[in-house]
Amino acid sequence: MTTVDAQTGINKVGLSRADYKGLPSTLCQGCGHNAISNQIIAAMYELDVIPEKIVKFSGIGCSSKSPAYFLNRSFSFNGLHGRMPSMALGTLFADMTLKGIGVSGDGDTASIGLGQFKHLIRRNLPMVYIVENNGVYGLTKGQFSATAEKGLTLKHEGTNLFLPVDICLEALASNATFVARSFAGDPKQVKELIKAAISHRGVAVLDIISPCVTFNNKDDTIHSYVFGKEHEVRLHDLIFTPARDMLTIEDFAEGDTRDVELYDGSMITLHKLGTDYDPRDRQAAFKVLEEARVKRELLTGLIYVNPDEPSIFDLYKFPEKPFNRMTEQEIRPPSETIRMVNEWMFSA
Amino acid sequence: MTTVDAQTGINKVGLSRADYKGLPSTLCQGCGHNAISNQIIAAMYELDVIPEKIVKFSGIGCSSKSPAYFLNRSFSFNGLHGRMPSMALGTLFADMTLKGIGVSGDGDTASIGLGQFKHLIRRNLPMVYIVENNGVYGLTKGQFSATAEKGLTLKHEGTNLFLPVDICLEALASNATFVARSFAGDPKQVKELIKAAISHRGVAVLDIISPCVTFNNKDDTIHSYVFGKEHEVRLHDLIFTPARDMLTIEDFAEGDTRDVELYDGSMITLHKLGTDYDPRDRQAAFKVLEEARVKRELLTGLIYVNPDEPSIFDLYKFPEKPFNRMTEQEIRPPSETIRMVNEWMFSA
Amino acid sequence: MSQHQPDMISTSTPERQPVVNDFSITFCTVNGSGSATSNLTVLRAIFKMGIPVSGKNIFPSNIQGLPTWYSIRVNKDGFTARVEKDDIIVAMNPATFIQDLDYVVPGGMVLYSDDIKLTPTRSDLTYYPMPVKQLIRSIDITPQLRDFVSNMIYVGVLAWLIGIDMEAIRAALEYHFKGRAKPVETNLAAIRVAYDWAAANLQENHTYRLQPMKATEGMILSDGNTAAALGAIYGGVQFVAWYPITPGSSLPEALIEYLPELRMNKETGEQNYMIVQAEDEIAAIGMLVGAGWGGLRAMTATAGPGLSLMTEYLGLAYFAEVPLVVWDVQRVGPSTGLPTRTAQGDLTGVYFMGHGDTNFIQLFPGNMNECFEFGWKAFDIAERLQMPVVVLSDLDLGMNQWMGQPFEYPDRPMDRGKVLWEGDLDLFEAKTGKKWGRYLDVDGDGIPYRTLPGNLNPRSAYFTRGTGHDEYARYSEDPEVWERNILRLAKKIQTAKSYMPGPVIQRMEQAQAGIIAVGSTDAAVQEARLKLADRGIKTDYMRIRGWPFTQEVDEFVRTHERIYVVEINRDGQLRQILMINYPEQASHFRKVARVNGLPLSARWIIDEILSQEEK
Amino acid sequence: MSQHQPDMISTSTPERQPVVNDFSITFCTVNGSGSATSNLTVLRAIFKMGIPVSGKNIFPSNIQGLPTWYSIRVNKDGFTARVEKDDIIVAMNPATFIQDLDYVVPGGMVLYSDDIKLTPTRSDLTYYPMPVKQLIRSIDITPQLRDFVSNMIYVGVLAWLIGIDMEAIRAALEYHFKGRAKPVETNLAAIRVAYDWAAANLQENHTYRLQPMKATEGMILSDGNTAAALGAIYGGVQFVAWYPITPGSSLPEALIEYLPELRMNKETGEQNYMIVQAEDEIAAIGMLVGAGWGGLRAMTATAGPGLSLMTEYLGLAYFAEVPLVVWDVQRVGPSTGLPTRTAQGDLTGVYFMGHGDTNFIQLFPGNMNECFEFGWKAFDIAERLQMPVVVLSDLDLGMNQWMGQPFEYPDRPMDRGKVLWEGDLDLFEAKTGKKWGRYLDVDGDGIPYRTLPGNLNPRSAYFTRGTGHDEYARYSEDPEVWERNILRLAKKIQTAKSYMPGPVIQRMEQAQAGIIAVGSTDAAVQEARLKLADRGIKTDYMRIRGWPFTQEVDEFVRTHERIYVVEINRDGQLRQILMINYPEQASHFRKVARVNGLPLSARWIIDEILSQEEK
Ligand SMILES: Cc1ncc(C[n+]2csc(CCOP(=O)(O)OP(=O)(O)O)c2C)c(N)n1
Ligand SMILES: Cc1ncc(C[n+]2csc(CCOP(=O)(O)OP(=O)(O)O)c2C)c(N)n1
Ligand code: SF4
Ligand code: SF4
Ligand SMILES: [Mg+2]
Ligand SMILES: [Mg+2]
Repeated sequence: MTTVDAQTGINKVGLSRADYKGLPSTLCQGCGHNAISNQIIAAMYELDVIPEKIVKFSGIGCSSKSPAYFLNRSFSFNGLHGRMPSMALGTLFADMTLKGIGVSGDGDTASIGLGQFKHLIRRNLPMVYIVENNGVYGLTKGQFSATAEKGLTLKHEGTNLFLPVDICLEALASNATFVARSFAGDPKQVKELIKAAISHRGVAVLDIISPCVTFNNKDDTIHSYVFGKEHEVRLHDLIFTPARDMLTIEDFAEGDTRDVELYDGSMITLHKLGTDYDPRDRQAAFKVLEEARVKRELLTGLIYVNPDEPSIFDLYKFPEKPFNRMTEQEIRPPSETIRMVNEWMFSA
Repeated sequence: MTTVDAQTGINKVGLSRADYKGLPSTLCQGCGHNAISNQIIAAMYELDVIPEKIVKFSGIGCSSKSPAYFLNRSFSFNGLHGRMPSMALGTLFADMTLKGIGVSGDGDTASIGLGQFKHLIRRNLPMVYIVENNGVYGLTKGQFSATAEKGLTLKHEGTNLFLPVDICLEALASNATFVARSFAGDPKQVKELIKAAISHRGVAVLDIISPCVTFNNKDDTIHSYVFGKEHEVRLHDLIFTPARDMLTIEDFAEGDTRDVELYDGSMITLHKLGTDYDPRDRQAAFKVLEEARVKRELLTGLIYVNPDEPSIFDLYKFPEKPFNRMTEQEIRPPSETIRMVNEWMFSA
Repeated sequence: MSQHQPDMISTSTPERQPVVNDFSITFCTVNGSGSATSNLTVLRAIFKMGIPVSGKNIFPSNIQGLPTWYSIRVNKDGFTARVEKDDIIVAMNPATFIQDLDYVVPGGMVLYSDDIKLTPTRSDLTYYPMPVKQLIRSIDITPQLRDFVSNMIYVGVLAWLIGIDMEAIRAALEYHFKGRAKPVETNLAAIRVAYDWAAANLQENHTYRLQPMKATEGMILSDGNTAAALGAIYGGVQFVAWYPITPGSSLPEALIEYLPELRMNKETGEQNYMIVQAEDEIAAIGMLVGAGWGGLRAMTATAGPGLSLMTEYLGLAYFAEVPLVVWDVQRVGPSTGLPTRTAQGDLTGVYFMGHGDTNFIQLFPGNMNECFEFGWKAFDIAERLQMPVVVLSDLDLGMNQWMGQPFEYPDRPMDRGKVLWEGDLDLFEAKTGKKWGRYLDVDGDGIPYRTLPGNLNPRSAYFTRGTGHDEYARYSEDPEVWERNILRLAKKIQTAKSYMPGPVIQRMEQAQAGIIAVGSTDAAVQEARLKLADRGIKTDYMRIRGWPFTQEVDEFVRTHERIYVVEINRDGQLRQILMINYPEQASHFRKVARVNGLPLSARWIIDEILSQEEK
Repeated sequence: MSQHQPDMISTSTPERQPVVNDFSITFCTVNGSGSATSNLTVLRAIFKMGIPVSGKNIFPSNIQGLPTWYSIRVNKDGFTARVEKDDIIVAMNPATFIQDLDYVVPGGMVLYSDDIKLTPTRSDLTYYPMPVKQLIRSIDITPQLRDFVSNMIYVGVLAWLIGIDMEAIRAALEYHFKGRAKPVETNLAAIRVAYDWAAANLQENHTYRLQPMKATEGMILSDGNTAAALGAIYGGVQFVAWYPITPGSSLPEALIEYLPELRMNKETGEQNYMIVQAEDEIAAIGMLVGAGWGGLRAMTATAGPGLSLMTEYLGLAYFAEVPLVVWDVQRVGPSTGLPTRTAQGDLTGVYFMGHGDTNFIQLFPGNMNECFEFGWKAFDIAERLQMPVVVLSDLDLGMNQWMGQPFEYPDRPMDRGKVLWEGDLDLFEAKTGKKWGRYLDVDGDGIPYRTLPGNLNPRSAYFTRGTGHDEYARYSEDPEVWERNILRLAKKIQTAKSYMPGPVIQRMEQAQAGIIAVGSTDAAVQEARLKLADRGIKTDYMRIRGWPFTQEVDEFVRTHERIYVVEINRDGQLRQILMINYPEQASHFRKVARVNGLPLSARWIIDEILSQEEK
């Protein structure tokens, strides 16, 4: 359901797929992160996003390098390990019409970055926050991250004895308003979720299992391709329809689907698979996560969404003009005021 | 149910209550933190704890000062803001026969310290971790902490627009093995919970609402005395019985109580109040927390316990002798070995 | 009722001339008791009388119940530095009563609450027990307010004893209570009761007297943090992220107070700034890096521990060339140190902050007016150089009240530095004949041009990182590229010199030595110089206001063989920085440094210099 | 088949003497391709032949697919520094093939894979295309292994060309594969195939030859990080907390590898140490502070960004007097910088780390053996002084293989410093006549006695804090108490001098200048000095091994008027530290500093000194 001209490959904003690309990836061949970059490219292209309206953020890690490999025409800041959220917040206030896409790793988010991650969610900053979760530190050559499965053995590190951090559960506990899990080996779902995420009012957390083929891809480990392929359980099949396409929305048999309307009028259509899961039910979300953990399933899909919760931008009244385009006249109080200020200072 | 000699006031290890005291408090009169210090003193005295077997830790804040006001005969380290957990971990490895009591504040734990707090829990270090939760930064004079209620207005800071961090929910999400909430205005419960906590195998998190009478004690705010008194809902009444006293355990009407046996054989007896709450059920714990939040109740009691999960000390094999008493002979490999080591180095 | 403890000391006050407008009073109280209002009222009333005055609060790191001292120095010549002895003490705290007496000059006066039943240890002082409880009972107030208002008793007694003008007191109270009549009247009533009691019961003692002057006419009274916040508002601050810490907090709290007044559209309620209380200092500085990169004027205020936490992010800001402003309101370190006491101990720490080769631009405001001025100027410098700027204030300057000239509106337009918007990219290429590159130094000053997120020109975007990059912001590990870039960053420091505020230099004829200082020690140094001159030691004085040092600094250093570097730290940090910058003159610098939590006194500086001069 | 691209260059090799045991080879590959095994095999085989050799890996900050260079220098005189040109390159990476040729000396040799179809640009080199694919096909291995083993082809060809001993190669492989026959034989087979092919098809060219020596007899080969880990194990390390970061990681990873071997009870499986991979560097250093306070020998290893994050906690450790050891394996900063390249850029950052007056004890190992030695010694110093010790190694030293003498067992018993257990408290009081106080300086050396948690003596407990405290560990804001304490901490630095390793000084007769350096530049400086002497410039050389400086350092500085300070950073950080420590001699020091990610070459040092000598 895209608006791309089939002949020219040009989308509604006049751009071709190439306009959404990045530099050639320097990640390992087969790395899950590359698959995700490709879906970001596809999603933005199909959604007719103007690349200049996106700002990319990342921490440090193989995953955090990946913003270099998509959306060359967007500004990007590859910051510090674990501290991307704060940086993103500052930048997005510079121009509140921009949308942020943050890419992080499991080490970056769940080890060093857990505090910032959770405080970002608490502030509900409108941005997409992708965790490319491989259970391992790729860039420093294969140490355990905090999402590594208990019992995992790695070459130089021995065996991990601790329970993993569950990114989705953490997000939920912090009152996240959009929480999804996906799998780099399930590109279609990744793409639809990214589309939905970018249309969400606040922070959208995507925990995407993204195998590290070099350091953590043994078939029986939960972050591997083979495990994912074998154990993925989709909560639903999901299709995103942007607000402007609402007329063309496909028809599904009544009762088969569940719709979630996002704040901007766009729609996520969920095709039931098995039970009728309502992603607006926070308690249910806690429950399915716990159950999946016990069953050692890779549960994917939109786990929780609250489309209406105000974002941090909604909590204040701001002018329409981006802050970073304000002139001296707008931000320096006029000279008359200095007299008044001096009077405030108990002037004698 | 204590073993203190009623006449002399001397407990089983030959100490009087005074031996458990600290310096006079320099906190404000009426501060909830003082009430908690008193219950720590009482619990340790009644449990016949040898004060030298306790090490106290804290971060920075009014709350974090309080270790100075109890257990003068225990070592104590008042460290850095938000970073007490790491320090405690290092120290407790120095002598694994010691038990740690950490005192933190809501700013210390939920704002700056969220990451360390959660990683401490993940490691299940055997210690009591008390959050003296007043929703505010006391020591820096009344700014919002991350547990401040949404809508709270403070003198210099305006109104808090963000949802609070729920310490108990965070602990649960991190797979904590002992999670309780209490109220400084409910000293008996505080004391019993502290007793149980100190007997727990791993980390025991106590989130104690502890009003700041100077900066956040308006009657209608959730961290105030009045609110607590009016809205406290106990999950159960609870009594702790140390292992050695098991013979003297009181008899309760069958069906009225639920017992939880801790790893060391001691027992927590829960008297039902209303529903029969099972603190070993993690899903139930998520649920009651969520319900209490919605109802704006101050839910107190033992929210979750898993008495059997191994602590970090149980995951390795350590000698019995404390590390910090090991001699040179024990920790420096013998001189013969150097030859072998050099051979490992491709010696030519 | 007499002003002496009847049974212990001689009643004969030594005959002497009244001391007019030149003495010091310390109020010894416990914190959390509401004494701050009384003390400030005295300070402001004296200021209102036209007499130069300064006040310093020596307070504990807790909230309630520990000893606190508030010292007011009245000085007709305008000396505002701390003095080591008091002429008058108002001793309200039994816990410190006996020690407090030690700090009174012989012949000094002691006002105290008559429920302190201790026996004074000194017979050379005049004692004035005050029946605080009794007097307060005679006033019609609610019991809750009683404790607070009781502090007004000593204001009244003091007013009578040294001659504080009642109208000036009223003005001070009206200011304090923002004109609300009720508290003004209640407090005034207490003061009057005490005043009348004093008039009726105490013997006149003209040892210390206030006499109205006109020396403060047109001046204002402010703490440095408020001044800095206001300056920043005139600097167009757009983004503030902070984490509470003493003595930094009151700066962002002043922003919270004044930004809505000065920068919110009264009609629409729209604000063109954002203030975030971050979860810690790493997050605060991270937000600034994001905002500064995004093109906002971004600032924070912090103190030692917070600054240390910012180390990693500040390194990124330096290297990725992100403008932002950090106010470090210094307190005593290392570590948590003495959180409520003043120092100048972060100079070398900031200079060399972080791993790798960094240098941070530093500004050193020396008084409340410079706090205001650097409040806006820091942004100009940061944006011009695309670098973080650290402003080193301190607790004494930041949290105490200082007299000063009225704040001056910025004397120049904002310098937003080299920013290219959509259309500018073509102009850039036309003008330079080069494709724009984020790190391309076309002007030869080390400073490249930057674009900002939101720029819709498809050629404007670039990739920012903390790793090696070439002129076009492309990732690079090439040795030459690295070296070229890092040397360009060093060149920016050279360029910076022409944007830095120069030193303030005061000379004496035939000066035999120099003095260098920064920041809040100015008052003490000024006083010391005059008194040293009286003792025959003439000095030239340079107060440095920033690093990198300007040419005037070079010149001063070169032309003085013996330079005393006065500062509040253990290791002589400013001296160390000077030695590094002037190796040829490194042996010129002499250390006059100490740190004990208190502002330096002129007395100590004089003694130090005298003893070194003798060598 | 010939060794030249037939149609492009003259086949006449310039006549010259064979160069024996004095040349440099660079392997140009892509990372993640398994070339590391081949390169190390060559290095080790040459070492096994008794010939002095060194190897340096110049690798990218990613995991797979980017250019990597591994340079081996063979030098009969034992010079191990980096050289700027190669005699031989093994060019396996088409992406860099053309540039790589630029780095070959005239007349040099180029081995390359014949599937690189590029046309070489230089005609003064001898080319050896190798039919890698074809040869590998002739060996019986699984397709998965094929890529890895193909790198052995160039080992075989090179072996034939320069004369690497086959037995030495086998020894190297056996070491690498820990004796596992399968991979040894597979790899050897590939090497043999290539060797035989070369023998059959290539023309003999004796330009560069290896000749067995006995120069490495009894020596070992190790990287500095492994050496440091082993040294720490002999230092009795008990607690390790770390967070992965290049180039620090391999140090704790060596601890993970070797601690179980050396410090686990084989029968019971009990370990008397603990290693924690922390959630970040703040947690890692926090754990060390806890452990060090608890009486454990605690250490971490990190690099720039991690070190910056440790700033606040290190300030606490300094102030609360907690012993611990931090290995900072330096890489290029500021910020993320060049994570896989070497530098010495954290010297001033560490010296002045954090807010307030701090000074951190620094150790500078200059070679792999000193990594081992400081591995244990750092604990003695830290515990003796009750202070953190920062050991500044670097990527070149830490991650590259270096020849050295065998590790020496510690020559002295452990120094656990002043610790009092249960019974000691009475002895203390009997001996000193004073009640024990945690911060009481009874010995006059600034170092107090400490007790440890677990001590059951009821008088042993004390309260530790980062705030002001008196001799008895009681909270204090008293100005005198603060000053006394902070000056005592400064005294510890004086005391430290007698526990620090002195410098290594090498003199020449009639030296006209001095050279000072630290750490891994030693090899380049040594070589430069000899060559400078040949050009008539005689130098004395002092390699400093720690700060605070010992008396020998004072002496050297005082007795040399012109001292070149050689270091790998932009700002001349060691020189800055020297200037601060020796203001009287500050003008003696000349800057010989650069940073571009590469180890310094002797060539560059010579040129720098020559050009300054000429001035
Ligand atoms: C403060 C700091 N500490 C450590 C590092 C080293 N480091 C670089 S990437 C990384 C881990 C990345 O892991 P993850 O976020 O899971 O990303 P992945 O490489 O697996 O995609 C670490 C520890 C760093 N850059 N900064
Ligand atoms: C790194 C750092 N930042 C800021 C501070 C200042 N500070 C001291 S206590 C405190 C907040 C304490 O709040 P909380 O933990 O809730 O304790 P409370 O005083 O309310 O008991 C802060 C921000 C500090 N000491 N260190
Ligand atoms: S190391 Fe792992 S995470 Fe990194 S690029 Fe390779 S496969 Fe991806
Ligand atoms: S300020 Fe609040 S938290 Fe601090 S001591 Fe007073 S009442 Fe307690
Ligand atoms: Mg990862
Ligand atoms: Mg609090």
